[in-house]
Amino acid sequence: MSVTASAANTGAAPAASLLRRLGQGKALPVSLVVAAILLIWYGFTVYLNTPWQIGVYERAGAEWTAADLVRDTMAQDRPVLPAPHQVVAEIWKTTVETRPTSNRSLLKHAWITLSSTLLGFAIGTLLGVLLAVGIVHNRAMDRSVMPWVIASQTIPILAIAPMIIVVLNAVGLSGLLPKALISTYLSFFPVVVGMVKGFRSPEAIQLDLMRTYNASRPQVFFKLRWPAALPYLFTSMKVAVAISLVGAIVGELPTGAVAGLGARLLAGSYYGQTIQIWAALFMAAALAAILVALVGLGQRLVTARMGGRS
Amino acid sequence: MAQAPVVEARGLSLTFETNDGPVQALSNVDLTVGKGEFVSFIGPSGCGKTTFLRVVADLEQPTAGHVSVNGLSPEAARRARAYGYVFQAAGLFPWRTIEKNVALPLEIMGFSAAEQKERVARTLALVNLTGFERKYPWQLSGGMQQRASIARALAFDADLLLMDEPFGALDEIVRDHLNEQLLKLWARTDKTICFVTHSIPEAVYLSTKIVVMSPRPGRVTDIIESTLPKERPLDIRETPEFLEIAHRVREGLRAGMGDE
Amino acid sequence: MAQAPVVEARGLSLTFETNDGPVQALSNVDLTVGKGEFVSFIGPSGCGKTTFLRVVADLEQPTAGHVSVNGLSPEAARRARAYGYVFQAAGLFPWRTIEKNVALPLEIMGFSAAEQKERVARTLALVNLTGFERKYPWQLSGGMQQRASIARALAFDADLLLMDEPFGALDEIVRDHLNEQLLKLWARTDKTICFVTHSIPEAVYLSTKIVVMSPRPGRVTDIIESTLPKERPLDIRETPEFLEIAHRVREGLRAGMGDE
Amino acid sequence: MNFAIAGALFFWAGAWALNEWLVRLDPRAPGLRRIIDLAVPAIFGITLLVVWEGLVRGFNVPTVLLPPPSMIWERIVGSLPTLWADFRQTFLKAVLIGYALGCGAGFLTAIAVDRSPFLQRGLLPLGNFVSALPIIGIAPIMVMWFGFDWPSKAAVVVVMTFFPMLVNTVAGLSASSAIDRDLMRTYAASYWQTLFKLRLPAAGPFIFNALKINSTLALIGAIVAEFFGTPIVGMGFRISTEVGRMNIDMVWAEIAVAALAGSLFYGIVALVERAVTFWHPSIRGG
Amino acid sequence: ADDLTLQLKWVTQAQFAGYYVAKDQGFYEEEDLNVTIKPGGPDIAPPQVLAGGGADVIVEWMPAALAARERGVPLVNIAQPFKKSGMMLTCLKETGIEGPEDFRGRTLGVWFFGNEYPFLSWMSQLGIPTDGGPDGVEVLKQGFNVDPLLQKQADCISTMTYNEYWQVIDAGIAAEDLITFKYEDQGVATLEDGLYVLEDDLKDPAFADKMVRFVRASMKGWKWAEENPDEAALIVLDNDATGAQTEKHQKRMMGEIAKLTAGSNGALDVEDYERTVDSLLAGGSDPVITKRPEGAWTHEITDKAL
Ligand SMILES: Nc1ncnc2c1ncn2[C@@H]1O[C@H](COP(=O)(O)OP(=O)(O)OP(=O)(O)O)[C@@H](O)[C@H]1O
Ligand SMILES: Nc1ncnc2c1ncn2[C@@H]1O[C@H](COP(=O)(O)OP(=O)(O)OP(=O)(O)O)[C@@H](O)[C@H]1O
Ligand SMILES: Cc1ncc(C[n+]2csc(CCO)c2C)c(N)n1
Ligand SMILES: [Mg+2]
Ligand SMILES: [Mg+2]
Repeated sequence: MSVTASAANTGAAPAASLLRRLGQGKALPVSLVVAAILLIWYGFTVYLNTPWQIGVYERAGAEWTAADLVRDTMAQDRPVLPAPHQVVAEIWKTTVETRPTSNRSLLKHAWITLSSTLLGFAIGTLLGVLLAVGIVHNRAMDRSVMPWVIASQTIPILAIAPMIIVVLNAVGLSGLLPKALISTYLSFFPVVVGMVKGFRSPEAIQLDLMRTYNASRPQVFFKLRWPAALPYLFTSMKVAVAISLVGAIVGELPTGAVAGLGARLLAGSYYGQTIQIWAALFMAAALAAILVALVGLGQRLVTARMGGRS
Repeated sequence: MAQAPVVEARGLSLTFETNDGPVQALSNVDLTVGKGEFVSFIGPSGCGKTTFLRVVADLEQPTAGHVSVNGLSPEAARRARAYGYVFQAAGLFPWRTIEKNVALPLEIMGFSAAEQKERVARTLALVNLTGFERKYPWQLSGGMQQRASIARALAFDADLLLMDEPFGALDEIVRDHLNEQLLKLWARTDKTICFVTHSIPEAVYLSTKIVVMSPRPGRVTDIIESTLPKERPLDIRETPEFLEIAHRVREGLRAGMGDE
Repeated sequence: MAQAPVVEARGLSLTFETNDGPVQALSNVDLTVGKGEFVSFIGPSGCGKTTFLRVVADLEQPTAGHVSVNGLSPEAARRARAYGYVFQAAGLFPWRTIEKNVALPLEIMGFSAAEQKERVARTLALVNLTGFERKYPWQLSGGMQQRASIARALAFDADLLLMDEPFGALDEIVRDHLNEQLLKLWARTDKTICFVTHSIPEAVYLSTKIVVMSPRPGRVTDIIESTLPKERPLDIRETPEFLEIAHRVREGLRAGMGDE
Repeated sequence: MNFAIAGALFFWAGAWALNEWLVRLDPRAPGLRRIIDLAVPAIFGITLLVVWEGLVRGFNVPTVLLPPPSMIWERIVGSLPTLWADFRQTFLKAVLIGYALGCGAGFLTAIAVDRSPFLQRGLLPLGNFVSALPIIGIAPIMVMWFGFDWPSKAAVVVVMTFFPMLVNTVAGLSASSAIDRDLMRTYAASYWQTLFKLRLPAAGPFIFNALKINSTLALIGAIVAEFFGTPIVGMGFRISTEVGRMNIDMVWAEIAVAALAGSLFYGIVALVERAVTFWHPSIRGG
Repeated sequence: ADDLTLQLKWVTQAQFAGYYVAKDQGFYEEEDLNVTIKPGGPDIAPPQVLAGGGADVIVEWMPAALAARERGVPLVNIAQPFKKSGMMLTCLKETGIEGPEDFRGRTLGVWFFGNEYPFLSWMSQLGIPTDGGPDGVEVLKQGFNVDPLLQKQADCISTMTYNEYWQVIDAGIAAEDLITFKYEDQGVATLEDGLYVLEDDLKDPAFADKMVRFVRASMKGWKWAEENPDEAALIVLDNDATGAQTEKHQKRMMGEIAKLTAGSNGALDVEDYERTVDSLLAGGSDPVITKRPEGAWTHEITDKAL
């Protein structure tokens, strides 16, 4: 905002070049797309909330105009689809206007979810890479483990999550770790799939070269397979971090749904408080976007360090 | 025979299975390369020169026949790091700078950091790439990439060098320079060199023995022992003796092509 | 001047920005290639030959100076599909068979299926690859891959050919054969050809004009017009006239190297 | 009690040794090779089941926590019609349709993002945003929008599968090498020609990664979505209902069906991958 | 103090006020108990948690508890703070439904996860099939909220007198526009929120003693909550870690809950028990339980506690 303001002061030509710079940066495209989405969203808000609103008018026997309708559809307590500004207001209220230590603070819930997401993601990535290493290096593992890793992913996690948590509690694990393990369970898979492919992506000639050096397996791994797999690693990690967040949120349900964005979503949904649901959804999505962007940043840094061209 | 042969092939054959039928790349090849020899392989494109080097390097398994390297199986020789291999394509790792690419085998073989540095500098100088240490492969021209890959193979000083058209993408002057350097290195260190080339003068200038191959299935049609002295100034290439050998090689090639 | 030049470069310079400072690849190059000329570029490895062709092909933007192709900007010429380009590395698509690789430009340019078939067969025959239509690139030897990429560039019959060391990995006999074929094609069709090579005899045998370049920053040090007739049997290479030109080229190269 | 545990562990050790021996055999005959390729995972799986049975029996784990495989098997055999009806509702309708739409949408968005640098900068960050719209948040909303039946589940699957496809396709589209792109430039190939003839084939390995990941994700998504309102049929419905009824054997019967269907689905995608990206070093054999 | 874990059936709300009050007011402490209250949720089956050792005592509905008992989790009712059932079916008047006989051909929202038993036994007593068809009812697995009714995706939905019903009202639908069928009024009420433990645990005298003290303190909590509904609601609110509950809603819920707990001193009324069992057994072809359970309840604890 302040950028545009200062541009206005500095005259037309610099303003034009600034506009061009903005066009090349992310700010302008993102805001335009966001604006487009907001417009569509408001449209749907009116459209989806209208039937209910008309019902209200009818029950009250009130006269109403189109303007009333538009205004009222955007101000319902339990809208089918809340208007963007209602969601923003809710987010503002629960982040800025609420103490972060309060149970009503969205920041607190986001933090709780984030911590198990990160823990689960870290364990999941590590586990995924280790499994991929095993699969690429050991034929027995390739043949026997991979099919079962796949099968494991078809087990609906929500179904066994309570059992996992019960079992983990029984062996004395509680708190962050059980939730994180559900994130792990979901996030290691994209990493395995991506890294198996990545570790196998070096060209035959590159592997031959290492063979002529009689390089040991660890040497082939660290000097060839690992760098060659990095593009796959980052792509997998982007997917994994997003799924981790989903896992952490899902994992909050069977742990008693006491705190975290998942608990928040559930409670909102239980009481039909759509605005609260959407606020939590946005918080979760924003977290995901930030996490994915961070992985992307890591990707750019590493690619730049590795010569920066494919 | 005082000394065991460095490379010995007996009745060597190799057939590739492909989607539309088998391709016989080598057929019944017999060859002996003695210690300290400089053997050039020459033959039409696709006749199996690369395949032969790959079998010696234990990168391809023969379907019939037998090879030994330093009296060992190719695999044992590879494990003993008996040879340095220059591939036909440069095959540099895109994420490593030139100096790091050249240092790769040194890292793997556990040379000290100081030693690595010294050797990288020395071999890069040998192939005229000083000043490009910090560049990435895609920032080099085709010929420079090829030279970097030669430096990489020379860096660790193997006794046997397998070189697959190492100088193909180089201009005459650099090529002459590298030819000289290679000959010097060979004379000084008593290395054994197997060298694939398409240039008849190059083959004659460098070799003690020239192996002429014929295409599909790859067979050895002629083996020409050079009568040139070990000491070879560049202008030896104008001597009648040189031209005579070159002529023989050319004839051998033509004969091989003829019966296709 | 009756005919507009096909390629015209004026004061052309190109500097690459790299992680450790700028690399000047071309410096103030002036050159005119007329219609129907066969121009060879020769010069030490890394002197900017490839870069020059890439600028002409609109794959690289000059940092200074001006190029035109058929009187158009390189971009317009590229869009008009004015040229065929043979890259220094084969660059075949691994998911396509050889015939499909050769057919690629034809598909893109919208040739009919029958026409594609006919052209693929013809150009593959020209480069001696008949019988390998259904193989995948990794099943071919290095020289065969290079020939496939030549076939790909010839298939669509552009008026201007930009060829970057097309025959580098080929044996003398195939090379002679392809040299002859190329000359015939050129004589028959009045194509304009820009040809990078490291072989002085090849350059002299093929060209109407030989551009000698010197290294870093790449400059044109000499332009030698050939006095050889358009009709050139292979044994023209033994004539004194031929040797005289070759000598001039060699001297030009040496001189260029000297002042580095 | 410890007899069961010891037996299971003994069996495990034996099977492990057998597998190690089998993979080392490496026979030349392709027929025998295929048999070994199938036998190894099967032996591994059987071992898992035996160890499971042994541990559950040995430690007297309550069946409401974890029933032994034998009990699950009996339940599967006894409830085939129910399992089939659930499978049809969840897999054949919600999963397959949602998967196709979600992968398709992710793919097309990636192309759009790729086609227009403007969208690349505008839409991609928002794509990341969508990536973690948590399933428990969207599932109730989808029920609200698309009703109780399978369309709302398919919609959840669409949202879940969209992002992996988007990210992988975007990464894959930049996987072609610079020289290959230059080649297409020299042909003045149009954007679409370059896309179809070069960049999509080169992106194949990445795209198939997404298709594989999504094949399991879609199933999880559809099943979990059914926890949030559904007609009284479907794998997710059955699972949550039978957990509440303490029929854990039925839960595992559904899970077994899910695992079987998911593995088959994945296997088919992997087979197609082998056929389509046969040229990639990871499949050509590196 | 003795540690003790209580697993609730649902999220923190006034439905469980007695336990939170007892904890908050120090009633448990007085009995030398250190009680941990674990909230439940849509995905938590308390009997499973109990069987897995995650809790010592659970709050569960009797139909689900008896069904679990048949499936091999030997639950025993040790106390029954809820006398009456709060379940009902709530329909929009505009659908034209006037009595249970009008259900045929309608779409009804039902909670599953073990909460469907009362509904199923009611329908089978009415002789209405629950598998769709023109003659039966179309059953939807209802999600967490009352949306299906508001969105008119269902003609009737399950509600609790203390919770979902008020959400419908809060959503702006007047009570006159609704018609409700309380399970109590239909004579198909089953016992709700009771306290259950594992049969084997009870054999341990130390455990039984712990339970005696727990039930005594909990009932004290319940009575306190009945008498001070507003304060009780605030205590519940303090314990809600999600921060999603509202004061208005919890106060009202507490008021409704008090109506259900009134009339129970904590001891199970055997008549109520028999009625529940009869209702569950009367399920026709697919009864909730197949035989009359034995040893599913005990007065041992309440006798000592009260
Ligand atoms: N991996 C492979 N699969 C199938 N066929 C192959 C394979 N590698 C090589 N061939 C075939 O084997 C024959 C010999 O190939 P090779 O690479 O040894 O030739 P070359 O003599 O090195 O040729 P060039 O001089 O062109 O490099 C060729 O016909 C080639 O098509
Ligand atoms: N993309 C790039 N980035 C940075 N530097 C580059 C790049 N491409 C080429 N160069 C540099 O430009 C110079 C000229 O390269 P060019 O490829 O034109 O050489 P060349 O004459 O074709 O050599 P060769 O005969 O070895 O192929 C070289 O010094 C090279 O390092
Ligand atoms: C999946 C699911 N199952 C059951 C209920 C209903 N429920 C369980 S306990 C209880 C007591 C009152 O709050 C109620 C109503 C639900 N809402 N969602
Ligand atoms: Mg070769
Ligand atoms: Mg070049």
